[in-house]
Amino acid sequence: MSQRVNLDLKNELFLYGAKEWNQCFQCGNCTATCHTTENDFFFPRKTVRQVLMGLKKSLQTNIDPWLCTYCGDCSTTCPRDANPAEMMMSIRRYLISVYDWTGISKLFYKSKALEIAVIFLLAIAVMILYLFFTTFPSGDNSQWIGPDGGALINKIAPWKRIHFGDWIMAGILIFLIITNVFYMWYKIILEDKSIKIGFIDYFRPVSALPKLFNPEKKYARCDEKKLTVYWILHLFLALSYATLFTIIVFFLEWFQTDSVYPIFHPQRLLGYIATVGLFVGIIYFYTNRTIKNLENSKYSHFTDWTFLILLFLTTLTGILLHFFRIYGMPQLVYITYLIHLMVLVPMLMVEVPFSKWSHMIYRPFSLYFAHLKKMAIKKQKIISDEYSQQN
Amino acid sequence: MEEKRIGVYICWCGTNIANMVDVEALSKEMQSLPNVVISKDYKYMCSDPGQDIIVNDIKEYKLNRIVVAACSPRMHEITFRKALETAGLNPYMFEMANIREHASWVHTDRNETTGKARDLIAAAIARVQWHESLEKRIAGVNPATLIIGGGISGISAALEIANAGKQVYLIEKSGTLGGIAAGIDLTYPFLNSAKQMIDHKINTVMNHPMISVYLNAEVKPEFGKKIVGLVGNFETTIKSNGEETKLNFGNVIVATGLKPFDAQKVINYGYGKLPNVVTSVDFEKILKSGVIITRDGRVPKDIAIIHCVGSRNENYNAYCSRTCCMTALKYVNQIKSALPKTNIYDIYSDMRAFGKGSEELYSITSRKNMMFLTFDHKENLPQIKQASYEDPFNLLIEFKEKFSGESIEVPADMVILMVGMEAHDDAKQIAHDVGISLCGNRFFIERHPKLDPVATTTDGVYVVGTCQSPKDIPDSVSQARAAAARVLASILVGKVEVEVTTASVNEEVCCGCQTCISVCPYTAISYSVEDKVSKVNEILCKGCGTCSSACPTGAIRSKHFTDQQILSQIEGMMSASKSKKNLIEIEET
Amino acid sequence: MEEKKSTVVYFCNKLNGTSDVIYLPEIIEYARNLSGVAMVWLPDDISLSDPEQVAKQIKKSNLQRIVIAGNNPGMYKSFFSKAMVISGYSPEDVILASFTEHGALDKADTDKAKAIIACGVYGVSFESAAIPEEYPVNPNTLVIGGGISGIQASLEIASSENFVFLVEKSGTIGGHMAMFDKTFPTLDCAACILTPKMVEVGQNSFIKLMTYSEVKEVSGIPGNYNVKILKKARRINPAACIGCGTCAEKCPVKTANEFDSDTSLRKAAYIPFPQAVPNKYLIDEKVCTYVLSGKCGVCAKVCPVPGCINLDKKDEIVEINVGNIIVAIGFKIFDASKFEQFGYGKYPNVLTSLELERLINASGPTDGKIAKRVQDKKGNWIFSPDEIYTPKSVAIIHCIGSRDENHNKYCSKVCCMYSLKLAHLLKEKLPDSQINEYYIDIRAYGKGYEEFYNRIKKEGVNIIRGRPAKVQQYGNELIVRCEDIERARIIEQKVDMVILAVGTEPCSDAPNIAKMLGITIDTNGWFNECNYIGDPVNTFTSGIAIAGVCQGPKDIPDSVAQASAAAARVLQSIAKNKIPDSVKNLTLEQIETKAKELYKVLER
Amino acid sequence: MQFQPVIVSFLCNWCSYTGADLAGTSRMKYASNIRIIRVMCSGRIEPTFVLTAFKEGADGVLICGCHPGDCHYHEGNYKCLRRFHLLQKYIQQMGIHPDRLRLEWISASEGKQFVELADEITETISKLGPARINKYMEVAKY
Repeated sequence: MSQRVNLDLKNELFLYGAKEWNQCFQCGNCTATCHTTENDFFFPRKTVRQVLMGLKKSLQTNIDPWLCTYCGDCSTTCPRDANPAEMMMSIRRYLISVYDWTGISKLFYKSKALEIAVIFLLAIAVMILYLFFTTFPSGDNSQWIGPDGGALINKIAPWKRIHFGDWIMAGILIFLIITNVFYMWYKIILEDKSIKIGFIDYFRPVSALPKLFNPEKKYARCDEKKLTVYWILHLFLALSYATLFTIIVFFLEWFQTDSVYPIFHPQRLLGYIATVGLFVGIIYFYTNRTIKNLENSKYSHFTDWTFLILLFLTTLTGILLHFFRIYGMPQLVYITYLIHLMVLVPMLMVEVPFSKWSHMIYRPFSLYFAHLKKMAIKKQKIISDEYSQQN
Repeated sequence: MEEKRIGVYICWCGTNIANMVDVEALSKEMQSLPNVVISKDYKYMCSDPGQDIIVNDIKEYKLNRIVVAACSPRMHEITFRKALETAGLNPYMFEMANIREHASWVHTDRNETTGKARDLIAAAIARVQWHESLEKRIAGVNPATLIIGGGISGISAALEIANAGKQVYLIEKSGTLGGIAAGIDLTYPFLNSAKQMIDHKINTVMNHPMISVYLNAEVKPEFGKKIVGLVGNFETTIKSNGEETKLNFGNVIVATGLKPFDAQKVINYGYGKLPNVVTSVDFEKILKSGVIITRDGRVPKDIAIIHCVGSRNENYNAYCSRTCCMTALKYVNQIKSALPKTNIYDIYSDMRAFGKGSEELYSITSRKNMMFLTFDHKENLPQIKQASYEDPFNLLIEFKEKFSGESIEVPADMVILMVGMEAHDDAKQIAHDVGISLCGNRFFIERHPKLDPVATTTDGVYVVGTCQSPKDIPDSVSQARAAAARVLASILVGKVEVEVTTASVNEEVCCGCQTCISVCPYTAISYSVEDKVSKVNEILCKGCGTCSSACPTGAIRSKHFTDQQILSQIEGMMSASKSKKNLIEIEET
Repeated sequence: MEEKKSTVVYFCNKLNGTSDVIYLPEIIEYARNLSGVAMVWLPDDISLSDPEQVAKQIKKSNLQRIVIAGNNPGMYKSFFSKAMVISGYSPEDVILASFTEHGALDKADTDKAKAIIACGVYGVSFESAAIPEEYPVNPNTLVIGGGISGIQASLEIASSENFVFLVEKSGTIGGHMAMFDKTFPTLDCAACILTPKMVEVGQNSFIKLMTYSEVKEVSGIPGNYNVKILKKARRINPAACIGCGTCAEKCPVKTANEFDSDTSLRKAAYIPFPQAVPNKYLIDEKVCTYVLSGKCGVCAKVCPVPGCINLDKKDEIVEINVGNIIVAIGFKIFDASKFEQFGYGKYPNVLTSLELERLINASGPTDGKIAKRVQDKKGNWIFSPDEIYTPKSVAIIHCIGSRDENHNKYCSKVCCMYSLKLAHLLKEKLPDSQINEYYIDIRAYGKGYEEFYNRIKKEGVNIIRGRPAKVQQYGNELIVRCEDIERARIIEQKVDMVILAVGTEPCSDAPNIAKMLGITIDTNGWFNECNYIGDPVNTFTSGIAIAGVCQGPKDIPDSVAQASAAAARVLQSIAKNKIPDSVKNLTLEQIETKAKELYKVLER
Repeated sequence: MQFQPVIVSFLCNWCSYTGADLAGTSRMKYASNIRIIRVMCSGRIEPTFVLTAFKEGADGVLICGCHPGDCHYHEGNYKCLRRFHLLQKYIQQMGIHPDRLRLEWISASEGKQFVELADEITETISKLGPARINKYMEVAKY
């Protein structure tokens, strides 16, 4: 079935931050430069081509953008300044919006205003709930301060209630993510009629799982000199983020305590390390995006910024909250906690399923799917070879 | 016949020859050969004192033939011929023995080398015996020039010559000057107005005192060949708007131009059946009219451009037409300016943006909101068909896109076919008229594809512009001027020198078998019916001598390379070794 | 018709442009005050999205003619034609006043720009209005550059029995063409077709050949230029030299041989190549021990001709008067080492196309046998005859330094064809090896080129669409990585030799020469021609023509044609002993008045 | 003494003769048995020349022209090629070994090739020994 070409897709992608690349004259330089491209999945040229020709169907079922590590070599050597690398990112954003069945992320990507508005609304909602469920430390300070000098945070904002909120939020998020991943699976695997993947095949790559879930490893193949720092920090950031996320959502009871533990207590240690991870990471990426020294930080979509900023605020308030607690300042604890939540919740609600954050889920899965596809293709090759040998 | 007095001069060339060849011995030995009056050796024959020796000896000993044994004739033959001339001897009474490049420099054994040198000199002496004085033949040149074709090439050539104050006859088949270029709206790559450029030229031509323009003109046949005469003096009769004029001229410039490929030949594209499939020629008209609308008067929402129509494909024309790619890019820009919202699909095979500023135009164009697609210009060409009724567009192009490997369909309200260039149908006739030949693609053949792209094998006839091969305007113009340069040079000199070492027919011996005519590459030999012999046109003859070796009766002799000369050269060459050889024979027996 | 104000001038370029004249407000002012101009539109005044709207404006202020002024007015013509048609006029009344077309390039040409607009407004062509006065012509001509273009131009002029001074920088004429092995598409050897012409130049009594010389200063007016030429000391008297080569034999100094594009060595006393014209030796002052340190002088001792070699000879300045000048200084090849990813200069067997030309040339460093490049004791990379081998596979990479935003944007026009030619020659020499061509677009445009391309394909050269990204060396085999676009796969090809099809670049001294002659160069560094379409050989300075690659990349036939064309212009001026002054010397008033006259004629 | 054949060779002016000159200017060395005669075009060479050469005692004859397609006069070398084939047959009937007559294409840049050719042909002909044809002819005279 022949597809119809369509100029509008390209123009639509401009909203997702694509830059000038219509001038690509298809020399294939980018694909040849690319360190991650392999014979079954070669990009960026082929993907660029799909966009230029407006082959929506092929593009939506295309897995390649997720395999790209944005080392930027293709853009620097491109003879037509078409910077394919940034385009792969734009397509990622596009694909995120494709996988998101609710269609909300599309709206977010297309209008900055809407995204910010939603963030504010959520913040206000959080505030209302907070005021409703917590108690302001009024009156005599001593009753709000514990024996070891720390503010009794659970008296102000009992972890059970926060936790309850967390669970609701986590529930929603996990539901959205899972459904989106399923949709992604549908798009990438099912709609690709060229390959067949049996039920059992899905469990074959288990051996390869650790490899799959450490996507940064692929950076190593890229030009080390300029990117090792980058991908180490990126990994560090991602891990710290994951830790804090899990702790807060699932082990808040253990994390949010009235008694102040000694500095080497795992609770505090873990918290500190993770915080440092986040902080350093954020600062690093922030400066990158401002001074644009690396190819992969030359262009920034506004969603990139919102994510960074929200994350930064969250961390900052988190840190303040911590110190106010251990140095026993209940009122400040109350307020910072409020602000902390007012930033944290929108960030999670907006970014996790609908925006930048979600690549943390999609990328590993895409690698997993790519792995499946590769196996399938290999299998087919073998079969077809046998077939050709037979006759 | 006057007695032959030969002077032999052997050059040392410093040590170059003397090292390997016993020069003194040779010069003594040569003294003994028949007819050798004087034999000398000197350090540098080529140097001025060396030449003086020759000049003086000629005067002193009344020498009438000279042999110099030195370096390659390709280096110094002309030098020594000049020396002979200064001494008042005919330059062709001279022969050179190459004992440097062919002897002293390439051999290691002194005796052998000397022996070889002896043979070569002896050969030269034997040959020079039979040399005869040849006179340079000069033909006057008529300062007028005939230019066939009033396209951009013809006009440029005409202006170039006429501005030098020389008469030009410009004959044009149609009723107006300007040819294809006059039908163009803008020129690539800088999108300048073709009209403003060409109108100025046409006006100048029409009002030029030195140019007489004949419109609706054709050359009238006159005993078979339409343009008779030889380089420097041609004549013909032309018929223009009914009346006949007789013209005399010294040079001919052929600038008959091109004809666009007939797109109907490519069935896939349905040109002629589908109203909204137009050729680039039609589209230029549309552009000039100012409004781009389909045949049914709608503003096209999608326009597709297909390249290489009739070019680069063995079924039509194997060659590339050179201009289509850039013209297409030009169209894209013009359409975008007139209809900013229209979608444009440019379907090409290789984007040939090679001229100055062309690649730049390509990248400017590609920054516009349009789509480049690639197809295979050889097999399974795109298929254009009427779109179904409910479709919002008029035509549908289906083909396999080369870069993505996808089979795709392209919507279009209008399809522009970039038709290639072809030689005119009457190219063969014209070639016959002016006595030049066609190549396989029915374009005119130039004398040398690299070093002489405007001259033809017939002296005084030049081919310029798209009748020689597909070209864009700048290339045509510079070619036209190149031809003008040749013409002007010959006019300025006022005479053309004609090859001296030509062939000539001994009419007593000629049996009229006409073998020579069949082998001559320059149609220089013709058969005269009345005296039943072949006659050589010494102005066309280049003296290759093929005819004389083909002649069964030996009637044709090619001057300065006569059988006698070469045979005696062989004998002379062998004389020495022959005697030596006989000795061996005797020893053996 | 003076009083009827019916013309509008639209300035198509944005006002915040950089170097272009039009952005000077005074020109806009000038246009506004021109008689017949009703109004002036600037880019911001009207939107180019909707012709209807513009048509309304045209009707409203009953305009009848639109003049589009700017650097690329053609880009906007169709839009205004449409507008005119809608408002009921003919598209013919849209007139382009292109500054670039007529050479108003920078602030200096402000008056010219004004004149161009004036001509547009009066509806007369610039050429017909700008008619400068004429000077008598000195029949002698100077040709700068002894490549094929220079040779051709000289011969054309000399054939009319007028004197030509042919000035060549190096020790011999012949230029790049002499270095080539064969020429596409006819595959006849460059030497066979070039050397006869070179000899002709050497022997023609109307050509004064000045090799190893440079033009230093040019002054005067069209038709009578005074030229100072620096004759560098050859240190071997060409009149006396007999070309025996003893000096070279004995000379102790070795240096890279630029004729073999530095892949072999020559002596300090040398002859550029066996068929050089003049076929005389000279001494390379840059390396000669005597010149540098005052010692040695062996050559002078061994020379068989007394007084032939004079190592103390000094450069001299020669002064000549000429009527016309033809510039044919040619090009230099792109420096391939700018591409780190292809490892030129790092890996010995990554060659430029020119080096390969020499390598496979029968008169090259290895007599046409394929050899490895090795490093000699002195550390220069050379092809040594005892390193002969048969590469199993060779890769030829197109578009090195051409069609590349990071290097040269333009297309070098010849690379595709010469790469195909090289592929053929390699196939001839190495029938069993695999030759791969990597290209973006094959540009086989000339007469017989496409046929040649098909022939090469049939010969079994794999021609792959796709631009390789890098060449890496593992052990002694090179690996070329590229995407085969048409077969949709990634290739990592093991090859023994990589050929980089380097593009052409303007000579490094082109700017100086341009300044010296008062001609202009474009953004890429090529010389500007007077009018690319109508007049591709003249420059804006009358009496100075350009020929060959120095005007823009060209193949041999085009260069030859252009050289002859340049000669035509010279002969024309000689023939009538008149040459027009440069247009740029005309004052604005002169052109204006002339334009007005013509305008009146048109009106009647 | 060891037999030294004499080889008369006809070279066309435009390619082969220039090639031979190149061999000289680049100081390549080859056997001294070749005796070169210059003609404008290989198409000029007629059977008589070859036969005379043999008659005069040449042990071999070499004809060189431009490569096919490069002929300065378009097609002279093709004409030469045709004659060559006929001539081959003819000299065999005369009792001359066909290897004694050779036709080769030498371009102006192929000095090296010319040298190799010269050595190679000299060797072959030395192997064949002296051509006695001229003796027989002299006998025939009486």
